[in-house]
Amino acid sequence: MRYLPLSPQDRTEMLGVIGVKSIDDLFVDVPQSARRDGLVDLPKHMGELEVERALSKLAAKNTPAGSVPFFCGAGAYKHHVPASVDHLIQRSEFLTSYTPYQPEIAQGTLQVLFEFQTQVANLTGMDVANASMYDGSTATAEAVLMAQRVTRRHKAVFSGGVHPHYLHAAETLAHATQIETVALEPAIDAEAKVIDAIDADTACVIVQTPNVFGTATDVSKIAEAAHAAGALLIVVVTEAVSLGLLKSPGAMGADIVAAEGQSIGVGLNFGGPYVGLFAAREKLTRQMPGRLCGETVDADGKRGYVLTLSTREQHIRRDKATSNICTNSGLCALAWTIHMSLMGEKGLRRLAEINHAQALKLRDALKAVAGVEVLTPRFFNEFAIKTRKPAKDVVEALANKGVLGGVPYARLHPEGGFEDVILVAATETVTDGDIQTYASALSEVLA
Amino acid sequence: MRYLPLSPQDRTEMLGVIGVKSIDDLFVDVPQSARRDGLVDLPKHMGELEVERALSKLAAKNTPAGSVPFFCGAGAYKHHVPASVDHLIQRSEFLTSYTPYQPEIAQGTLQVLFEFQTQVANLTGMDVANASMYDGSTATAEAVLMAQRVTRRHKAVFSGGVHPHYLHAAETLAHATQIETVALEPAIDAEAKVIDAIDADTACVIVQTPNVFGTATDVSKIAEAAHAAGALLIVVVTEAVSLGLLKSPGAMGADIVAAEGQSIGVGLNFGGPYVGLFAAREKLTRQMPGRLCGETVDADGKRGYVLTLSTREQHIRRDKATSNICTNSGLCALAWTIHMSLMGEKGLRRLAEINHAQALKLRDALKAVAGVEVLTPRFFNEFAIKTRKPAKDVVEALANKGVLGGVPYARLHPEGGFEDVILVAATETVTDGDIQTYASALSEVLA
Amino acid sequence: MTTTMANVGRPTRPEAASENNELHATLTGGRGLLQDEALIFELNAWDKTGLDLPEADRDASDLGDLVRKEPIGLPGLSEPEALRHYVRLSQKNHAIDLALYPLGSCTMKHNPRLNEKMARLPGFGDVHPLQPQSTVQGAIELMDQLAHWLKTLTGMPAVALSPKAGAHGELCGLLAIHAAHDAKGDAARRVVLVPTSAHGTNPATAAFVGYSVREIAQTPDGRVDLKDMEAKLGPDIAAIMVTNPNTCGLFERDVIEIARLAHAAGAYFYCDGANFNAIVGRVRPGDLGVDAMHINLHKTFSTPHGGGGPGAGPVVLSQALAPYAPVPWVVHDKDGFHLVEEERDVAEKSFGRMCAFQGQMGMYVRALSYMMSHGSDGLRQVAEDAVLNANYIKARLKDLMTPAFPDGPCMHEALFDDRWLEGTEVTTLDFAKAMIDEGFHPMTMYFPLVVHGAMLIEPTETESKQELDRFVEALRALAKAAKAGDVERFKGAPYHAPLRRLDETRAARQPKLKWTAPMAQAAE
Amino acid sequence: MTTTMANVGRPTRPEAASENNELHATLTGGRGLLQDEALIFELNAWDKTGLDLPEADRDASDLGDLVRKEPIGLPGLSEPEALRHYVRLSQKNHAIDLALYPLGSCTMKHNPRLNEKMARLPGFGDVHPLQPQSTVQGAIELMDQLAHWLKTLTGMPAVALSPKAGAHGELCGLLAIHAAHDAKGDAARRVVLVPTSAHGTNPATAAFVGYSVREIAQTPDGRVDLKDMEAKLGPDIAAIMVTNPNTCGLFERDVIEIARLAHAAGAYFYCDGANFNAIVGRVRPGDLGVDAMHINLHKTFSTPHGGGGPGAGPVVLSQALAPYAPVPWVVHDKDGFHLVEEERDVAEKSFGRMCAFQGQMGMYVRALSYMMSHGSDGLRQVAEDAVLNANYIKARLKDLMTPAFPDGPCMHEALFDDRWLEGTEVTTLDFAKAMIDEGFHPMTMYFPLVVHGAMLIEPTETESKQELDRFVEALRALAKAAKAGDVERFKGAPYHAPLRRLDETRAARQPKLKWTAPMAQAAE
Ligand SMILES: Cc1ncc(COP(=O)(O)O)c(C=O)c1O
Ligand SMILES: Cc1ncc(COP(=O)(O)O)c(C=O)c1O
Repeated sequence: MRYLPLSPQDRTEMLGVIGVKSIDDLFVDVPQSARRDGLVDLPKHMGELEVERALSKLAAKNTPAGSVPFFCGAGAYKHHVPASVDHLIQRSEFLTSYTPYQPEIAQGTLQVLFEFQTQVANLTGMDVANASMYDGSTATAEAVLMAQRVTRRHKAVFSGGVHPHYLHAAETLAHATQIETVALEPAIDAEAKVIDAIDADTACVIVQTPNVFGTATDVSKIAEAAHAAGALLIVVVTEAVSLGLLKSPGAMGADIVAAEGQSIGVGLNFGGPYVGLFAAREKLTRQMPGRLCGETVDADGKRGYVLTLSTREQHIRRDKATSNICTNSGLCALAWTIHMSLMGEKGLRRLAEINHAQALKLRDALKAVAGVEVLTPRFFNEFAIKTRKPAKDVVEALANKGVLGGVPYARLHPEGGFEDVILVAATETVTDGDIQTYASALSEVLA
Repeated sequence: MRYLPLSPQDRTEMLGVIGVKSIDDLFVDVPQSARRDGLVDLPKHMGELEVERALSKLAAKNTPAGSVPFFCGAGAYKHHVPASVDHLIQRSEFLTSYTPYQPEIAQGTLQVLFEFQTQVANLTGMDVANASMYDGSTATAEAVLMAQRVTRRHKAVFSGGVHPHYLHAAETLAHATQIETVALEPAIDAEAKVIDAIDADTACVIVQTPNVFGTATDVSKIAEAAHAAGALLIVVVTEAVSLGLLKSPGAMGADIVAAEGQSIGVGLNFGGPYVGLFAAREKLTRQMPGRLCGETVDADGKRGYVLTLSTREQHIRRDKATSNICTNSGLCALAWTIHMSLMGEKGLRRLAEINHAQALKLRDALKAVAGVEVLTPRFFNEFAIKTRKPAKDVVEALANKGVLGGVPYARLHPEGGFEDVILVAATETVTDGDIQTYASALSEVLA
Repeated sequence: MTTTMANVGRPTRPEAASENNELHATLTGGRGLLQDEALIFELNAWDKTGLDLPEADRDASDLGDLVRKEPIGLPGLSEPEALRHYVRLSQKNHAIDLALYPLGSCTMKHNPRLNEKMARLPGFGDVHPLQPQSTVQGAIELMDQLAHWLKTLTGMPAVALSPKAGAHGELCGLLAIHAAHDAKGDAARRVVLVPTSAHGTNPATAAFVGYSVREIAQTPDGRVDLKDMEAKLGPDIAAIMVTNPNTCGLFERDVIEIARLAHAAGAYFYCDGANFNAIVGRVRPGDLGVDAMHINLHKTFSTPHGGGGPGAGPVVLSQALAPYAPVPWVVHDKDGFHLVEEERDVAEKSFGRMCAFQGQMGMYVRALSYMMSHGSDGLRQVAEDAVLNANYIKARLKDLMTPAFPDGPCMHEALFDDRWLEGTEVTTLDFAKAMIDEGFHPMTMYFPLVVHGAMLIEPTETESKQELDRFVEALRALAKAAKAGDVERFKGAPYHAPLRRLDETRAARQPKLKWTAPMAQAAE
Repeated sequence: MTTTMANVGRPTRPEAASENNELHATLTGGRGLLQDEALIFELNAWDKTGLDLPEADRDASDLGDLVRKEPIGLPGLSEPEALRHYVRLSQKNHAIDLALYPLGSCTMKHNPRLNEKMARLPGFGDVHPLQPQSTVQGAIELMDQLAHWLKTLTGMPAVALSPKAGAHGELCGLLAIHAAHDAKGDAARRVVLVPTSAHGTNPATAAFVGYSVREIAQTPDGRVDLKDMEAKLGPDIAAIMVTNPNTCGLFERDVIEIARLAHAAGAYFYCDGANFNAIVGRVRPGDLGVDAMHINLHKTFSTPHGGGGPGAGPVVLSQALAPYAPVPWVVHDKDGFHLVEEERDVAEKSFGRMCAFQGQMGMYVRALSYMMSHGSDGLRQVAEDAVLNANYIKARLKDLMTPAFPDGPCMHEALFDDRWLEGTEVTTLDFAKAMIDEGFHPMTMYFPLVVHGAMLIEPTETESKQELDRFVEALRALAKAAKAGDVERFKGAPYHAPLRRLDETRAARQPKLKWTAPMAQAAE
């Protein structure tokens, strides 16, 4: 077996050194009834070529985003990632290292994390950021639990503009932890209704901008209202590129930012792995979940980095920890940091402007299609349209025409109404030609 | 521009340090008439996404070998290369380093070359091998020139089984250097006629096994005859995998081996880059072309490697050098060495057996097709067939049916006759299903 | 053919070899190939970018004052600068690809490169989680195949694929247990029993879902104390969480009895499956009475750890818990493969959703590629070689170091305590740092908590005997040096790493968690 | 925002930092992350393999005694072992991705990763050179596009793409010249004129095709001595080979006159275009009277050097030489793109074939990707920044070191001689080895031959000002140390590299060019 270095002769010698007769002697602690002599009922080992054939066959049954005019978003976005990003994250020293527990031989990973934390903090306009969460949705759920710890209150108010999967994941966890979740009605401008729902029991208010319908909002007023009520404002961002163009959550008064970083450096991957960004005000630092990397010096006085404030974490504090997270999304954070380092502020702004411009053009093109109503007035790179046929059928029909035309809102939230609403996104990977193709395909489908 | 680190401000500062006003002041030595003010008439710079789109479009117009039943050989073979090979050769330290002129900081490349030379020497059954040539064809041409230097004779006898491109490349060079080339008639068993062509003026005899028609031969008798006449025997191998199954050239008396290494570690690449293997008897070492890596010790007595015997080379000997070669095929040699290290003797033999077995099955399947005659009796993984329609048309018709069915011999050697001969190869990447597909497609084409 | 140390390129005279270095500190602080490297924020790249993007052909005036005006603080590097920056940094890391990485409990095994290639096929890497399911039939089928392998290997009837790591899997398992008790109207069960030796995520997860944690004692031979457990089981116990093989590297001999007792008391048996590598292909947790178990695909099934993640933590479930599994999951009918994404119909009892979308597809591809490559025969061999390697290390070190549980075989990891260091002034930490100088990553230290100064060594099956011997020789040499009183070698270690020992106290006392401009620094 | 050396991670006290190392030679010879590594032949892997291949289902009995019986001597490593072996080795290399690599004449510029990705598209990387041309239209079109860029940039009417490196391109150019003289029946021209400063491949190539070589003198300001050249031109001269910009890093001011004189004497002007990087987009060799010039795609157009190759050396040709270009080449008509592979019809005057197939397709893709990325504007900027960087280095070092040609600007490389080392006992070689300790690759040394103890520094355009400054500071510090008599720093250097100075004499005196089993060694 190509991944197993021991030769039969090695095995024999080693059993001799151990002083046992056979490998079975090392498994004596397994109860008799659970010992299996034969092989489990699965295929035997295969060569690379065979595995590659089998998996390529499966892969070929899928339609890659890059192979068609592509307009899906709803929390995962198709962006161009520079080739050097994927090249660098595959370096053995990054790919095959563990969480940097031994800082003397992990400065590579640690310095990257320090850069990542700084970039995330600066991008979100917050004081501190951690070294990544699994993804945006779990980051959001953790933010809610953190707000509960900080405020010692037990109610979380979700704007109707929060991505339904995020809401659902947070509700699932909240249910067990006795947090009451108030989920406001979904609406294009759902944020308008949030302030009224805040009361003295509210631990936190969760708003998303741009929201799931694409609406970009200034949440400063909500922040004020939340703070006035002694609650925290959690701002969710599912499209990190939007922060290149839009005001930062920090500037609008957020206490915690939970964001999906996938847009930067990470591919679509059918949903994962992604990278959760988690940032907060400085005074909340010690209530944050996840790893934190900090600067220090070595015995010779040279600058270096270590994982720090680990008394928050499960391996030290066990059932008193701020979170149970251990493995996070390190390599995706690396990809994020490299992509961001290549873009810089200048590139990110430009990228965001292009995304916005393509979305405006897409809006104009779709607006002109009979049977389409554009619902979202102010958006970044995604908006909602209403079609005169059911969204699910429209999207399926478009797929048959070779256009991946967006995500039916009802797929995210089947009971929410909106059966005729499609979320459509345009990024820099969408060409003007793609937009024309979409518009004509949609006219045909709706005809 | 993403590849240019200087900022406009850097440029201004630097001009100041240099003490000139503008960049034009640094180009004053260019004659006035040749100074161009404007840009050349080519497109302006493009982003990654745009370049990727344009080149992917071109790539999409080609039919990759891996996408269809594939039977082309004739000096370039489709083999499966383990994923780790391409991963490793892309490591910055290998990919972006130069020829290892500074051994203290090039031991990575140097130790690889030492391993490569050892593997090549052992595989070919020769005493010494160099650190690679451009490819098999140029290695062959160099071998002929080397034989001229060694024997001080000026006639080279080429078997009719030598790949016509190899012959042609050697003739081209020989023409200028006053070497008389005798090209024997192409024939399935061309080697049988070689001995008669050797005379007292013969510097070298060039035979290929398996030859271009696939015929595998024992060349020991030719070696004896050559040696008896004071000539050198150059053995050419275009399919390195064959050496896993067949007797080595060294064991059959070769003085020089010139081989194409592409089959191991290197992809098809539409013809290049490939990697030339060059091996010889020890006594000829100082007449060899190309780089040689040798073992030595450092100032602390530790083992290490250096480029050596460079008094043969152009940078030292200039017009007295054994060759003009400078850049060789280093990274392909690395790929070759890694792939070979993964295979080892055990894997290589097995691989060769599979190739042979697939070719036998292919032969049986094609033999059964009406209008096909199999010409090659003893072969490794490639053989010649005669079809009742012109080979060129047959191959084209097969391509239209989605089968890349081999190489018309006449494409290599238009004046050689054999308009109805196709060279067909089968490697481990050919499935039994592919063979069936080929046979039925061929029946249809020849019907 | 055997290798003599003298001719394999290692320095024949290490003392001599480094004698000269001391005399020649460099002028710029350079150290040959080891490049020091500033932060990206210190490279004067505020006004640059490493992307060539065209100008947008529509402006953003429609967004009015939503548009950001102030600078963000993000430098942009040209590609050559970025490449160099991250390549230099990478060289300051240890990695599996460099040498043995014996972090106990972490299963740092070889990560096959085929898996990386497969995960990058556009059909897997470039598909959107919410494309019409008709356009991702192969991706859903792959999830189904992975599920089949996991269920077959564990002998369990169901699996929830979506958890994003081991700890997330624990969360999933406990939420399923929570839901199952809820469904029975059994709200009184608020406690989870966890052995003291458990990984930190076990108690943390239990607390995270609102359970309180009670510890179970351990027997002198490193297993769950059945008596103690039985005494603590009662109508308030929701679940027991037991790791098997446990974190001492031992198989819980009484695991079937443990399960029986838990079930008899109305509790569920959550098994931490982080150590599944030791038994894969030889023992099926389903045969042991387990109700839920997470599998770290990034341990047993070789998806890369990536400097901290991502991972994936699918959870296999018993018949009792299966109905509560989180959405989405895969069903298969004559029309093809479908994702069940809603909590209704077949999923009406589902406890909810762990995260957006379908989980760690990139890891699914890698894990399946790994499983298919090994097959049923290879996977069994994995467990055997992992256990063999650990026992070999234990056997070769037991005369110099003190195994925590000397009697009987260990499983995939060998646990030592620090009794053998008594009186040497050298601590477990010091010893670990000296290993760095010899070229190895330290083992897991001070875990599990039940053993004093614990050193937990997990070699995995992907180490050759030669590398094991090299490792053992280094540890033996160090152990002898410690006992011989060569204290400075340990206290000051590491000497040969990119940095010397780091001041962790300072980092925690005055946390500096991001770069700030020197001006701002000065003002602090 | 500026960076102070104190806070960028470089040791603040280099002397102090390494003081401790000396005391602690390791026990096993380990040196932290730097792993020593045996040869694959020493890893006991004779009976192993890292491939899982099924058994062949037909035997090879039909091959009779052609089948090899004896062992070959090829070890096989499992993938984990192989990965580790080559990763460890890689870390002993310097590389562009690690730091400035100022090898003059070699143009060690950044290799964009996009190019690597493009070359691996299956439509380029996985197509066979002899597939029906109808199935590789995009590949042939790419060659045509590359040809268009090269012709436009050089202002030349034709290009032969197939030469596999610069030297092979020289061969191609001289063979074309040979054929052109042949066609005129001019067999008397048996000599090629080459300046003494020329790269070794120039005279070697001339000799390789049977010409004898006569040297041209150089003027005190580092250019071709026109007088000397004119005197040597005559009916026996087939060609002159002149490098421009030349190997002293200077533009041949009189290049147009050089061409005129050569042509007037019936000779052709072969221009070595290895240094095209200095003028791309600003000067077209076609405007200078060149007849043939190779372009190293692995220099100017950034295809990676790969530790020695592969490269590609397309040759642009004047109208006079174009008909003699080697096959194959690309033509385009209404039916698409075609490879002309035979020496008949349009190619009847072709001098033949340089190699099997079409040349270095993998490099064509990379080079075109590079060109399209830069565009006409970016390429011009390339030349300007390359020249700017070289002049900056020259300006910043000229007070301490002696520029070989102090007057006027240099082009893309700065040439120093060793006059400034006189009396220091330090040689150019010593100085170079000390650069290694400071973290840099040495410059090209002792070339060109016309300058004593030459140091030829080519930074390329892909270096940042920061890296240039770091480099300059290191050289300045070393230069001062040399002048201050700190000889041991140089004589014993490098101290901090993976190995100390290697014994090259020993290697050449008793060549050991392959591994042999210790037994055999002993018997030697
Ligand atoms: C025994 C044990 N349980 C649980 C975990 C947590 O797994 P993860 O890091 O994937 O969240 C680990 C990981 O280190 C572990 O070793
Ligand atoms: C001036 C000059 N000419 C020719 C060559 C030869 O080119 P190649 O190495 O590609 O064969 C070189 C390469 O170093 C060179 O610098």
